[in-house]
Amino acid sequence: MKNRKTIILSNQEISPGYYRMQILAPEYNRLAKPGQFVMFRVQRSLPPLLRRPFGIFRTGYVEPDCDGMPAKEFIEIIYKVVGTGTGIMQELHQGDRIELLGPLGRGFDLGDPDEEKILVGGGIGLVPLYMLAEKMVVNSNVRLLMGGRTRDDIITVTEFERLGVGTYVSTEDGSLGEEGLVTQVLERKLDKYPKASVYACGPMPMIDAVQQICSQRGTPLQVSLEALMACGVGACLGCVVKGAGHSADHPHYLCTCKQGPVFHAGELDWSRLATPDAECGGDQ
Amino acid sequence: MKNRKTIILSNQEISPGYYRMQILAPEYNRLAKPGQFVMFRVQRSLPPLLRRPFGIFRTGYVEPDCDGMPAKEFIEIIYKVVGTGTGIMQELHQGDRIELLGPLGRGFDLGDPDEEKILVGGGIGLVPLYMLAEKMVVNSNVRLLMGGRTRDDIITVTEFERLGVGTYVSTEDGSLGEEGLVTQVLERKLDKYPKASVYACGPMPMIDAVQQICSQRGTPLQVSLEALMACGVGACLGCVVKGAGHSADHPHYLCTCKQGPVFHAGELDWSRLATPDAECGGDQ
Amino acid sequence: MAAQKTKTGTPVRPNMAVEIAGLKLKNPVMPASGTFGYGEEYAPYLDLNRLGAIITKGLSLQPKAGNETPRICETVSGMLNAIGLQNVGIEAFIEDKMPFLAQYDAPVIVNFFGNTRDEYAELAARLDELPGVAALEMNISCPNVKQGGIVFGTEAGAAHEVVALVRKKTRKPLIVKLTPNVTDIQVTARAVEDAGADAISLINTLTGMAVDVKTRKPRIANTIGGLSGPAIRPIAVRMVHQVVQAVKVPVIGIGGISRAMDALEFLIVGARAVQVGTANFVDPHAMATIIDGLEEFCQNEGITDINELIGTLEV
Amino acid sequence: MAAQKTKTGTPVRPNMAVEIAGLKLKNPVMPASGTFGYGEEYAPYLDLNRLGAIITKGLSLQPKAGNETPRICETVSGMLNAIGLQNVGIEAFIEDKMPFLAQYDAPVIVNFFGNTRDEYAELAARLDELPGVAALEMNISCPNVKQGGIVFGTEAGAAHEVVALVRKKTRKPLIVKLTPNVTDIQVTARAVEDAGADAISLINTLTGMAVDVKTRKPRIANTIGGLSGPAIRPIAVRMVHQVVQAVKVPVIGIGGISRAMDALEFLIVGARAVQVGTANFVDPHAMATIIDGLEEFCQNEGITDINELIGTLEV
Ligand SMILES: Cc1cc2nc3c(=O)[nH]c(=O)nc-3n(C[C@H](O)[C@H](O)[C@H](O)COP(=O)(O)OP(=O)(O)OC[C@H]3O[C@@H](n4cnc5c(N)ncnc54)[C@H](O)[C@@H]3O)c2cc1C
Ligand SMILES: Cc1cc2nc3c(=O)[nH]c(=O)nc-3n(C[C@H](O)[C@H](O)[C@H](O)COP(=O)(O)OP(=O)(O)OC[C@H]3O[C@@H](n4cnc5c(N)ncnc54)[C@H](O)[C@@H]3O)c2cc1C
Ligand SMILES: Cc1cc2nc3c(=O)[nH]c(=O)nc-3n(C[C@H](O)[C@H](O)[C@H](O)COP(=O)(O)O)c2cc1C
Ligand SMILES: Cc1cc2nc3c(=O)[nH]c(=O)nc-3n(C[C@H](O)[C@H](O)[C@H](O)COP(=O)(O)O)c2cc1C
Ligand code: FES
Ligand code: FES
Repeated sequence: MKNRKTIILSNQEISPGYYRMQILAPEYNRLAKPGQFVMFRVQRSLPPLLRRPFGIFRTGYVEPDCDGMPAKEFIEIIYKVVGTGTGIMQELHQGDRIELLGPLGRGFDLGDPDEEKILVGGGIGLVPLYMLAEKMVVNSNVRLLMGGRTRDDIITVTEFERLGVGTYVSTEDGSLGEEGLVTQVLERKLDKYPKASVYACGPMPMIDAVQQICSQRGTPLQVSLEALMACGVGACLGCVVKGAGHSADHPHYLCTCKQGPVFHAGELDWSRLATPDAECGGDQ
Repeated sequence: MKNRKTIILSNQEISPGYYRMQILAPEYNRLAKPGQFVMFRVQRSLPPLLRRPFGIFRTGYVEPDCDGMPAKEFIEIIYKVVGTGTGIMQELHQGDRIELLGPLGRGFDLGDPDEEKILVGGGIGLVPLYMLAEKMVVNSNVRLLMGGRTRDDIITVTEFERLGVGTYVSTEDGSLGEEGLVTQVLERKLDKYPKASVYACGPMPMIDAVQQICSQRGTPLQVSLEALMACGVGACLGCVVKGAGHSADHPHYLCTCKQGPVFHAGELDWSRLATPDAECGGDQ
Repeated sequence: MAAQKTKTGTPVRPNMAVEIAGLKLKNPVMPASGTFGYGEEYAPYLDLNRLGAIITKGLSLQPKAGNETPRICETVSGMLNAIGLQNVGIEAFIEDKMPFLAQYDAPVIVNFFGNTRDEYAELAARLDELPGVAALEMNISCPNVKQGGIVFGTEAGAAHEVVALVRKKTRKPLIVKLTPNVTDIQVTARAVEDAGADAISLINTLTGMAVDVKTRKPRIANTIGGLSGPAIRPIAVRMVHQVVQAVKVPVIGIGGISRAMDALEFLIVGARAVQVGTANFVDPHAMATIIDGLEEFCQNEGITDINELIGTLEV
Repeated sequence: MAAQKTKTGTPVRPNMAVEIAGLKLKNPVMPASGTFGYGEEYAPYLDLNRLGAIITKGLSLQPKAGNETPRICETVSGMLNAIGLQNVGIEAFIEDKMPFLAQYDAPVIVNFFGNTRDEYAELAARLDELPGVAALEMNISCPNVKQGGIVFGTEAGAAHEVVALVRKKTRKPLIVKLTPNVTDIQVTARAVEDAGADAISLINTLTGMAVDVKTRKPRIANTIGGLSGPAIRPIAVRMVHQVVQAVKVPVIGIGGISRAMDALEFLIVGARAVQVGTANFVDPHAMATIIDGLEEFCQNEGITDINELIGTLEV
């Protein structure tokens, strides 16, 4: 966990609106665990003020510039352009200076070896699953169910295949793979592999649906959540989710940045009941 | 007078801390008068919020990209890196999109042909004198007295020479030309050419000293002033200077952006008396 | 929601006209006083006929010299100004500025102020007579020189009194412009409504200050200035939201509007129209772009009348 | 001015220590409450011993759940937050957070609040007993639930009363933190000084709001939130300037400080120390960089003691 001033090694559009950025990041090969993230800061220009969180897609090495020099460690992030920050990121080039805080948060629990593993990724939610798959394929059967709105939202699937992961693509408009929602595929797979564990990341409605499926079947589930974040380190309390057993009298909040972003489904309050609270100044 | 979205053709450091930028600017050859300026907007990034004013150094044409296409008109500005805005400007590249409002303000009065002309430029204050010299050399003797702190502050002198302007360089540290202030040189030249008119642009203390010299001798003087500007078009009243005859009871303010930036010395209140006024809200 | 289409498939142009205190505006966008001069300064860059209204620089009975320089400085995403309400005074306004403005069909709203109640009243009476003036916007962010310099608009009682007095002097639509430098904006809003304001506009600038750390001097001669620009928008949106809930008269939202998106925030919380200030300096074409953007937004969202959008905040 | 040199030519390191109400700080830089957790969150990134003091997240008697999400959103050069003062409560604070903080030699200042006068008083009495607590910072930007929810700090009488009550419960240095959402900050500053505050810190956040124009919902669940960050700095500098002139007790400046230059503005207008808030999120190392920058500035300007700089504004 460090804040590093570093540079961009490459930044390329890999599908309409999706970019893959390679960033020089010493020590990340040793430190980064599947499911962890970084807080990314575009230097110099003020907007955005706050850093933006991105999952670590993978870590790796590039050839040293000269024989005898150590190889350079990097991380890759994959991001979708959705607003101010990502809008500026897409215009960054090789050599541009940025800052990286991380690796942050609690990653995935790898689960028992030899167990069947089903990863469910929705769109950009696929990002944190790659390092997870990398670790898991060593001793488990891993299947990736990958969903998106259209074919443009299906990214890096061949890279998962190269790891030896079985991949199953579905799109809402049928433009790639099966037509429909990824949760349909999940149900079929769970019928076939009832003892599998599930690891999911994607938009909230997808996560919700996956949780319902798994809780009905008693399938172990880990989810990686998103939240608006200011600090990324547990200090601002901006990114909380309600933990299991939360009530207004016995509040139980978990920071997505610190106790997450990966949670065992059982740790969370899936009912997401509202607990309005008296406003108070200072933090307001 | 238009606001144009345009692009940068080149942006190069010409002396430590001084940059020369060429900007695509249709119609400026016809419109721009010596002494006028543009309000420059760095697009996309918010700081700076406001545009920054820069004198027009010169206008010109570049070869068309392809035979049969019209030649491209450009303007050149020369700027010194002093803060936020110019700090960002120095990192701009060919092809970067910017916005240009102009040409703005009242330029120099060319004076009578055949008269001796002495231009006095201090540091970056030399910028608006180039187009002036270009026009004047056609029918007058033009001398440029160019002052700066060190040799690094003496820019584009050879270009003036190429126009046929006699140039006289002085630096405070003697690192180039004569050691001392440009005003010493001015006094000598006025001794020699007592009927000359003077045109000055530079830091305020220099302008002040030049004004004193000229008013003692009854030498006609035009000065180009700087001021903090928000709008550049006479709307905000942020850039005012006191006109001759100004008093608290009979306020006479002139907008540097609209009635200037070039003034005949006689139009201004050189005593710069303070006229404190009750604060009032709204504009505060 | 899909945009409404005519039979031929081209989207219907939404109605953009709004009404404020009987004043019909062809769209809800107008300049904020003091950022648009007397209109003529921006005429080369913008077709003034496109504007919902034209609001002029704050006017006083006598010409006003304004403050020492420097009068402006840039701050993070904003600017401070202390122009000191320099203006030509009513006589020169009538003679030199009105004829130019009369060429346009956008209604002319004159922003005015005084340093005593009587000055406000006298000026309002003068403006009431002028046929070229469609409405008055009363700036109450001025110190009352007869009451120890306390700003009229920061004290509900003083605000009520001066507005009530002005109300008696004019039958033209009277917009009162509030200062945000108060504890409870709803209190001043109710006071001026009660005193007869036909509409309320807000916010004026927030008082602020910046220091040059090298010279250790304030960055503007007046020490304290008014903060405007994108930086203040969240404060402005909050105050407009609160005022809309406190009064029945229409509200005009002002503060940090640079884009259609920004204007929409104000309309959604309930402003009937908006004023654009500092953004004019940044982009003289800003208001035209905002008008186009609002229209486009309505079309994309299937809104046929911009009035349908006003006050649709879901809390 | 040239930097002071020792005989060997190396510049003398300036004295950076300041004193606030008997509390010795090794430098004038500390975190703003609620932006630095309980210190431990930032310990991996910053040597806490470098700080002038450590200020903790607002504390209440009972644990507090805080508000619904979303609780934060970014605005132009700032952010809105409505965390709702979520905190672990005094008991868990003593048990879980104090031992960690005890490892550092930077004095620990506990920020606290209540929703009634009695809650404030009871909590102050508890904190007074704790040897690990060097001073108290009292957040009076809270609604008084017994008085129709009016914020203590917006009403001089209420502010005076609650501070006077707390004053009786503690002999530790008592810093009172003011809300900027008032008409005249000098009035509240004098009221809390009069009630026995040893020092005054300001500003807390300005209330603001932002709207998602697509969903037409406020961008934070609480509708209204507190605006912080660089955008508010000019307002903060102005208020600190005004308070310094109104009171004799030392003042701590807060609001939009991200760089040494920003901190200097506050020191020059007369703040004895500064707090850094939102900037910690942007750069966890920000305070260390600011401390270094202040020292460098003093050296470059030939200032041997940072106290010489305080209050040197030239107007
Ligand atoms: C732990 C974590 C890991 C993430 N990993 C990735 C990733 O690998 N790739 C990727 O493309 N995105 C990822 N995100 C989401 C990413 O952080 C946001 O898309 C990004 O911050 C948007 O910034 P912006 O300035 O472009 O958008 P803004 O202009 O700030 O907002 C545009 C939209 O994005 C939403 N948004 C803004 N910030 C966040 C946020 N922190 N989390 C979720 N939504 C947000 C806003 O609500 C708004 O609807 C992750 C988020 C979290 C919390
Ligand atoms: C009519 C006119 C013509 C000009 N022509 C040139 C030119 O040809 N080349 C050139 O390098 N500069 C020129 N200037 C000055 C130039 O506008 C400023 O240097 C520039 O705006 C500084 O911007 P910044 O963001 O880098 O500095 P900031 O960060 O805003 O400030 C840094 C310093 O520059 C000063 N400054 C800021 N804005 C202005 C301004 N508008 N005028 C004067 N000083 C300012 C500030 O007071 C401060 O001391 C001209 C100014 C005017 C009014
Ligand atoms: C340079 C300047 C001059 C202003 N002059 C006046 C004025 O004369 N009368 C007035 O009521 N408001 C005046 N204002 C305030 C604006 O009308 C507006 O309320 C404020 O700037 C906030 O809007 P903005 O953020 O869009 O600029 C002035 C603002 C600026 C920046
Ligand atoms: C996320 C967040 C939480 C805050 N929590 C508190 C708090 O608990 N108590 C308090 O007195 N101020 C709180 N504040 C206000 C800050 O301490 C500070 O006064 C304000 O943010 C302005 O400083 P800045 O612009 O440097 O952030 C909080 C601010 C933020 C952004
Ligand atoms: S982002 Fe600040 S606590 Fe999680
Ligand atoms: S810069 Fe606005 S009036 Fe001159």
